[in-house]
Amino acid sequence: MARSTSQLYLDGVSVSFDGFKAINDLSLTIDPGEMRAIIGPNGAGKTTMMDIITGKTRPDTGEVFFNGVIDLTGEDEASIAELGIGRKFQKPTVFESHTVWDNLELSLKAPRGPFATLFHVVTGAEKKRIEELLELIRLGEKRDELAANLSHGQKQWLEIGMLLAQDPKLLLVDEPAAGMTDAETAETAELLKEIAKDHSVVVVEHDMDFVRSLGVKVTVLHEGSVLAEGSLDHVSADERVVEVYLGR
Amino acid sequence: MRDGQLMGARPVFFPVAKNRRSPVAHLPERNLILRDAETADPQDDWRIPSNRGGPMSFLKSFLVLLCLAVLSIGSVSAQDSSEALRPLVNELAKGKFDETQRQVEALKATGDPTVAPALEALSAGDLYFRKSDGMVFIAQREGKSYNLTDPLTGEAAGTAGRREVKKIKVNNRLRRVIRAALGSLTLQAPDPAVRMTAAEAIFKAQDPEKIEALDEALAAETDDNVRTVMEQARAAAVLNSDLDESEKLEAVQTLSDMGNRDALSLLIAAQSASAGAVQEAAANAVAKIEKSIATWDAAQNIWYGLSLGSVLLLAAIGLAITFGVMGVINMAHGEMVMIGAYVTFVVQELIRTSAPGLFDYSLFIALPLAFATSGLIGIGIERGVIRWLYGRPLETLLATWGISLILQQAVRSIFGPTNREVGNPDWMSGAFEIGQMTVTYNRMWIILFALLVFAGLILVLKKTPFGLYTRAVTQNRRMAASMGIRTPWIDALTFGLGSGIAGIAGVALSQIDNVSPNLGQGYIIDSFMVVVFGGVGNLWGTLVGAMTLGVVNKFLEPYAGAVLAKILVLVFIILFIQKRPRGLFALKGRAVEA
Amino acid sequence: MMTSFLFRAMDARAGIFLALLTAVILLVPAGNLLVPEDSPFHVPTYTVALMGKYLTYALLALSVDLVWGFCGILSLGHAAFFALGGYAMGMYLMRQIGSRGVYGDPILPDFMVFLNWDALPWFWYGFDMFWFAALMVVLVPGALAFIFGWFAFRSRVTGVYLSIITQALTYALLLAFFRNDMGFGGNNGLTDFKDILGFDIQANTTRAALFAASGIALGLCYFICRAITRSKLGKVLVAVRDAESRTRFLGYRVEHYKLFVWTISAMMAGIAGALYVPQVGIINPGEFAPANSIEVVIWVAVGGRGTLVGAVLGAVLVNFAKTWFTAVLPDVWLFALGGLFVVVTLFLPKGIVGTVSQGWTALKQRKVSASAESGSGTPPTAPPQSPAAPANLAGPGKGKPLSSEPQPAE
Amino acid sequence: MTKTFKQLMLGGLMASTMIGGAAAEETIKVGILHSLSGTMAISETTLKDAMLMLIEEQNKKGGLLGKKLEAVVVDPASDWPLFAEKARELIEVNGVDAVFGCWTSVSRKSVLPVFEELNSLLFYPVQYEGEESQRNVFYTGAAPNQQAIPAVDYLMNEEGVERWVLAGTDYVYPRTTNKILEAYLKSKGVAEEDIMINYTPFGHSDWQTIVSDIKAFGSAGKKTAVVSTINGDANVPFYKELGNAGIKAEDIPVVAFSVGEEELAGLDTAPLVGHLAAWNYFQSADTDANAEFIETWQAFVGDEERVTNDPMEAHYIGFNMWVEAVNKAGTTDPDAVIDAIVGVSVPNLTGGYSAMMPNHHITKPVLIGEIQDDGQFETVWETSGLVVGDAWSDYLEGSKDLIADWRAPLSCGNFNTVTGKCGGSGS
Repeated sequence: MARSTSQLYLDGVSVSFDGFKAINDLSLTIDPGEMRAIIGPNGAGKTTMMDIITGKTRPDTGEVFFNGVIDLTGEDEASIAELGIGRKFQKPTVFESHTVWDNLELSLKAPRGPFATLFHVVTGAEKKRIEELLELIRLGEKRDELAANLSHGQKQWLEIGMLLAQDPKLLLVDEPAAGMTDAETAETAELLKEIAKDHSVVVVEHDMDFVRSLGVKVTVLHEGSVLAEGSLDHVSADERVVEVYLGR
Repeated sequence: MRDGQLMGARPVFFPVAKNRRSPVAHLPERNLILRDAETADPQDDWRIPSNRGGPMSFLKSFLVLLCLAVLSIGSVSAQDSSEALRPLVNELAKGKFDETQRQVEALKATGDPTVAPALEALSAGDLYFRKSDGMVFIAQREGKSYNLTDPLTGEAAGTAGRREVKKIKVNNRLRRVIRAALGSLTLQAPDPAVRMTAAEAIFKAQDPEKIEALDEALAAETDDNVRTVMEQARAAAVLNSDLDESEKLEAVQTLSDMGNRDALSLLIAAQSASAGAVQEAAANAVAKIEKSIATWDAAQNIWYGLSLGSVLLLAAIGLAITFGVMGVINMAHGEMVMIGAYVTFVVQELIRTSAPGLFDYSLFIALPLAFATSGLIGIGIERGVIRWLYGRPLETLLATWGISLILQQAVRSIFGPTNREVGNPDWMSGAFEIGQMTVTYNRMWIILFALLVFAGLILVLKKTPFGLYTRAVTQNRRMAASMGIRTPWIDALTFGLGSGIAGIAGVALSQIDNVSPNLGQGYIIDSFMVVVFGGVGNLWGTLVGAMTLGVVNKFLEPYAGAVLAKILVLVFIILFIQKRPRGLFALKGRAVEA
Repeated sequence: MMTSFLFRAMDARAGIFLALLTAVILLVPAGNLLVPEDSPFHVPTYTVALMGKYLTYALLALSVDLVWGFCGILSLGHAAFFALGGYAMGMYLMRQIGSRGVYGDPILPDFMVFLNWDALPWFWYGFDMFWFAALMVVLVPGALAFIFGWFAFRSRVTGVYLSIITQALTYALLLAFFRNDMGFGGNNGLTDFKDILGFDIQANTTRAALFAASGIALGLCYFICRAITRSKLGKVLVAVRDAESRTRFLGYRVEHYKLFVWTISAMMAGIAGALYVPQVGIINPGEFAPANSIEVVIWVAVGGRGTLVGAVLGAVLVNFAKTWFTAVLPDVWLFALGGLFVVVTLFLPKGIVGTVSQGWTALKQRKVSASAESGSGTPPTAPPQSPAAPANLAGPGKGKPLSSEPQPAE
Repeated sequence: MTKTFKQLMLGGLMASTMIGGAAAEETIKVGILHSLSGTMAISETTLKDAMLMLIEEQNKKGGLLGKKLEAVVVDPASDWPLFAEKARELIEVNGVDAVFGCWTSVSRKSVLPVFEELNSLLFYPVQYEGEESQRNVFYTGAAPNQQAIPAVDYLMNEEGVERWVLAGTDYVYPRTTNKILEAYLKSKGVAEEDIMINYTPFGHSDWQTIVSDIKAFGSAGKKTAVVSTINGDANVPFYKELGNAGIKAEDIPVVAFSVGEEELAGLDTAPLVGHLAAWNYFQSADTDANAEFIETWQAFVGDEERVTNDPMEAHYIGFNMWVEAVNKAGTTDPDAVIDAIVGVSVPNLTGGYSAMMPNHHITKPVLIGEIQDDGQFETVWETSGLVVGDAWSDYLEGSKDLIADWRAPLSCGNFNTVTGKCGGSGS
């Protein structure tokens, strides 16, 4: 696996909190344009892995590269986001006292400095882009609602919309289907597949049906390192994976 | 005042005793008066040989008296003695301090311990003279009048109205003279404690004329401790005398061995007043003592720091619950402390009026009451106001600020705006020394008490079902509720617990600080600093935080002064929080994000 | 760019507020100076001084609201910036006394003569010039806020931790200024002012002018705050307040935003302090007292956090209540004031303005939703409101998790 | 400036007489400006009650100029700018003819310009640092020469003190007093190293370090004393620490200028017997006037245990002086009263008469008292005559040439006797 051609490259990453090894010698490569599903039991280190990629947590050892050349371990959240890595949280996190429209406007790719935003005027192009996104995430009618008043599923979508508004190269999506109805789950899967056409995507999910419906390569994490990798059928045939999931 | 006079005057003592048939015979009556007069001073008993020490001590005192009688030259009848002394005692009432001082000296010169009670009373401000006939009495106020006691015979002498008697004034200089006089009069008293006091008095007086008396007393002394003090007193006197060098060198050595500040003070004086070998020896001794004091100073500073830390801990520990655990920005916390202090005041006031004997237990009585009062008020506040504000901690700031204003004003309206007196029980007063370090009892008890409260709280939170529920509710309210915990009650009780602990902190703080409506305001900021510095939600953090801040403050104080030390501590907190944005002991995991 | 920035600040609400403020600025001095004293419309000097003080308090409240209401930084130390601005102005006024002090020393203020200082300390240089003092009024609080904020925000000190260290800051300054060795007059502070810009500070015309200046400063700062909060930057601030991590992961450098608004706010507080001092005639370390900072927060909460008008209204109302209570119920006024705070918290959780505008929009909402009933199936639990009003205040208090600011549980 | 100033005074005068005139149809109003809440309430509330009592008593005697007196009470809440605001309210809105109030120096400084501007009268009842004399203010408390210097003299002569600790709260009164004392002690031949000066913040409550410093300083072989200008609230913990550390008055006496009966009421004084205070009045003063005053006071507040103190006596004197002066002038007009009051002499509570001097300070006896175990002081020394309050200290560089005399033609609070000019030492 060549670092130079990868979208995201993790090698030998370890991090521990107070002696507890949350991530243990983790290596992972995502190619440009790839969609990858990551599964694993609770405490396998999925969220911590995302924290490392997005700059929230610094790894103790190991390398994290973006686009093959950019060392992410030296950057903070804001600059990693500006490099083109978007992240959706496990629990939907939107700006509740802003309207749907404002949520998207804040996420749009634009200069991020205080003075730039102070004198910012919304352009026609930006408006058009927001309209497009509203269409995509099916919230056109709710554009003037406060985000606080959206349903759970709608908030998930809004957050995905905000991710897209950033125009990232890589999306990290943490449990997008949690708390959704079956119909919503299916729709979300469609939405992700749509997105994956021109972005790299990493999806962390518990719901096996959902992962199956994505139909992509799967990585199984366990105790902070990769346990198995391959198609869903391949990994679910792996005895160790079964053991981890069913317990010893 | 020469020794001869002393000896010559002694014989009068025996007849007095004889007249009373036995020294013990009139004990009850006299003792009664003494009890009334000076409940606080257990050392008064010397005046009459106490039979509390059992037959042996009685025998001993009797023998002493007998010896004195044998030594007597002349024989004077009891009436004569009283009559002879009475005019002298009455003279005390005449003139200004200088005059009184001369009279005290004259009384001392009689060498007759019978006058000691009169001198003691004079020193304590209990000696009065009757305006009508100029007779001097020991007077105890009772209501609007005074009970009079004859200072020589100890017999009750009727009562007098407020305007009929006048107090004989006494000032510090006079008190020092009396102390010295009593010292020489009582150097051979039967009670070792009295002899000890006498020796200490002579030590302070540094009177070279006492050297012979001391030698005599030393020869007869059986108690080692008293002997040591007498030797020190003798050394002090020798340094102040014109005795020869060898005596002085020996004295310097004695004081050097004594090694404390009192000795240092004398040695410094001796150093500048003498020359040659004595000066050199004194200089060496001074250097030695100063070095040892400097070492002890570090220990002393740590002690001060711990003591300040324990005060901070006490003040903050209740807040560590209401703010730290429950997340209520409890601005009324200081007022809970204040209420605890006022409960102590009320308890002591009741005890004073109805059961003075219980005074030493007043704090123990106050503790549960303060806990209950503050706790109930806390529960009231929680039920009435705070429970509507969960999830809006910043608004609890607003509401509890309002409550704190109301409570302050309420206390001001009920108890008045001025300081109220909360006394220290005997076991909280005074100090003892460890090496060169002075440890005051109240500070020591407060440190222990703070640690005890802390340990108790930890136990409650970790080992009881209530503690379990509390932790459950604060960690995950919904889950706790669904498991059948009645969260509203747990909230109320937890807040009550925090407030109650603040209340018992108030009991302790009443011992060292003002009891006024402003009491709480003085502690609230420091309390928040401690809790935040230690890490919100972590009781151990509060403990370590309080102690750290206390010790840091006390180490800075000697160099920077009290004001700058405090400023530096605040700056230290600000910088520390930059390094650890969640305090000393940050809560781990995803749970806390306030 | 600039025009749109300014234009954005103006809307109906701002218009009404500024019109009212203008009326006050014009009418009160006119009522004092032009209307004869026996007329019922005469405004006594006492009232002018009092209202002038209220206006400076309102400006202070505005500055607190900007950081707390819009960016979620609860400052318990804003009085420090207020007092520093006040001291800068006070130092100018002291230098203006010149040889009219009791000792008649042309250079040294009285307290220095008194404590045997033989020369002016270096930090007093320049304060004899108004422009320099005016600059310091803004720069000193601004610089302190910048340095403090630079460290605190970079270290990501948030929530109560930040609040408490702001309190530590003001407390430390309180103690420092109490020290006579500092050269700021110790506990007595700076007082006995004579002139400002050559005008007698006690003259009614000067008072009226100071009153008007306070009003204008308040209006201008309101306008600036309004422009800031309605810009995209304002939206980012609210975003930071509601979900700081989210904002970070969107690529915003949260600390820069906080630092920006924190510094601006401190400068405004400094201006408020500078206008306050000549009107009350004294500045002393008591102004640094942590309790003062807490009070400011309370004004804002009473008026309505996150609404600029609310901050102004809260400051004026609470202080009016205080003035009134201390005169009418001198012995028990704390009951009334304390009770007011409790009642407001319990029954007007969003403050006066917040509650009123909530009622207003709820009314509008009902009309709207009556026509468009259907769709989402999730009827709004809380009516939409000014984007600034914190949403977390909307829900019912009970049963919610303890964490107040909805923070993401990453 | 002087022209506008005069106009201003005139305007203020007109306003006050007009409002005053309207109100005076029934009563003469007296303002009481003492903090009833906040940190100073602890001391000042008593003075408010004392004033109410004095006014009530005066009304029982038939009031003043045939009218009843009416007290107007406000609460400046220990907030210094608020003092100025409330003073203005009293004078301008309520139309009071005289104000009795303030405790701290800073509160007095804060209201000074208001009284000057509106030309009203302030009676200030607390001992203070001096260095001030204002036309509209009457200082009925002690100036430093009426308290500090006699106390030091006493310790030197009676107790033979050679080594001095000057401990105070860090504000202007202790700073000035200590400055004066330092100069005075040095003039008496006390060496630099025998003086230790220590300042603590307001409300300081942890005295362990300082008390042990005092102890150490006191063990240098010379008789040592502490001169304490520690402010009210901090005294209780200070004395508690002293008592516990076993520092006895016979060994290291402490003489305090801010500790009165009221402060001692919050303390168990048994361990403190013999420590000293210097005042111009003690509750224990054995005179009929004082006995009557105490009785009236205790009846007024309904508390047999309630103590009296020096600032209360100052108000008693100040109030009676004002009454006398108003009677003499036949009007409450401030200018007339200011002219009439100089030279007015009224009985004080310690058996003599106090007179208002031209510098607006009064004459007082100086008493040194020792703390007794019942919380009272016993006078152990007093000046043989009355001491005239000195507005400007002779021991301070900037002020030794200044005098104050508010009588015509001088009418100046800071007249420089060297330059012969009014207006301080400058040119």
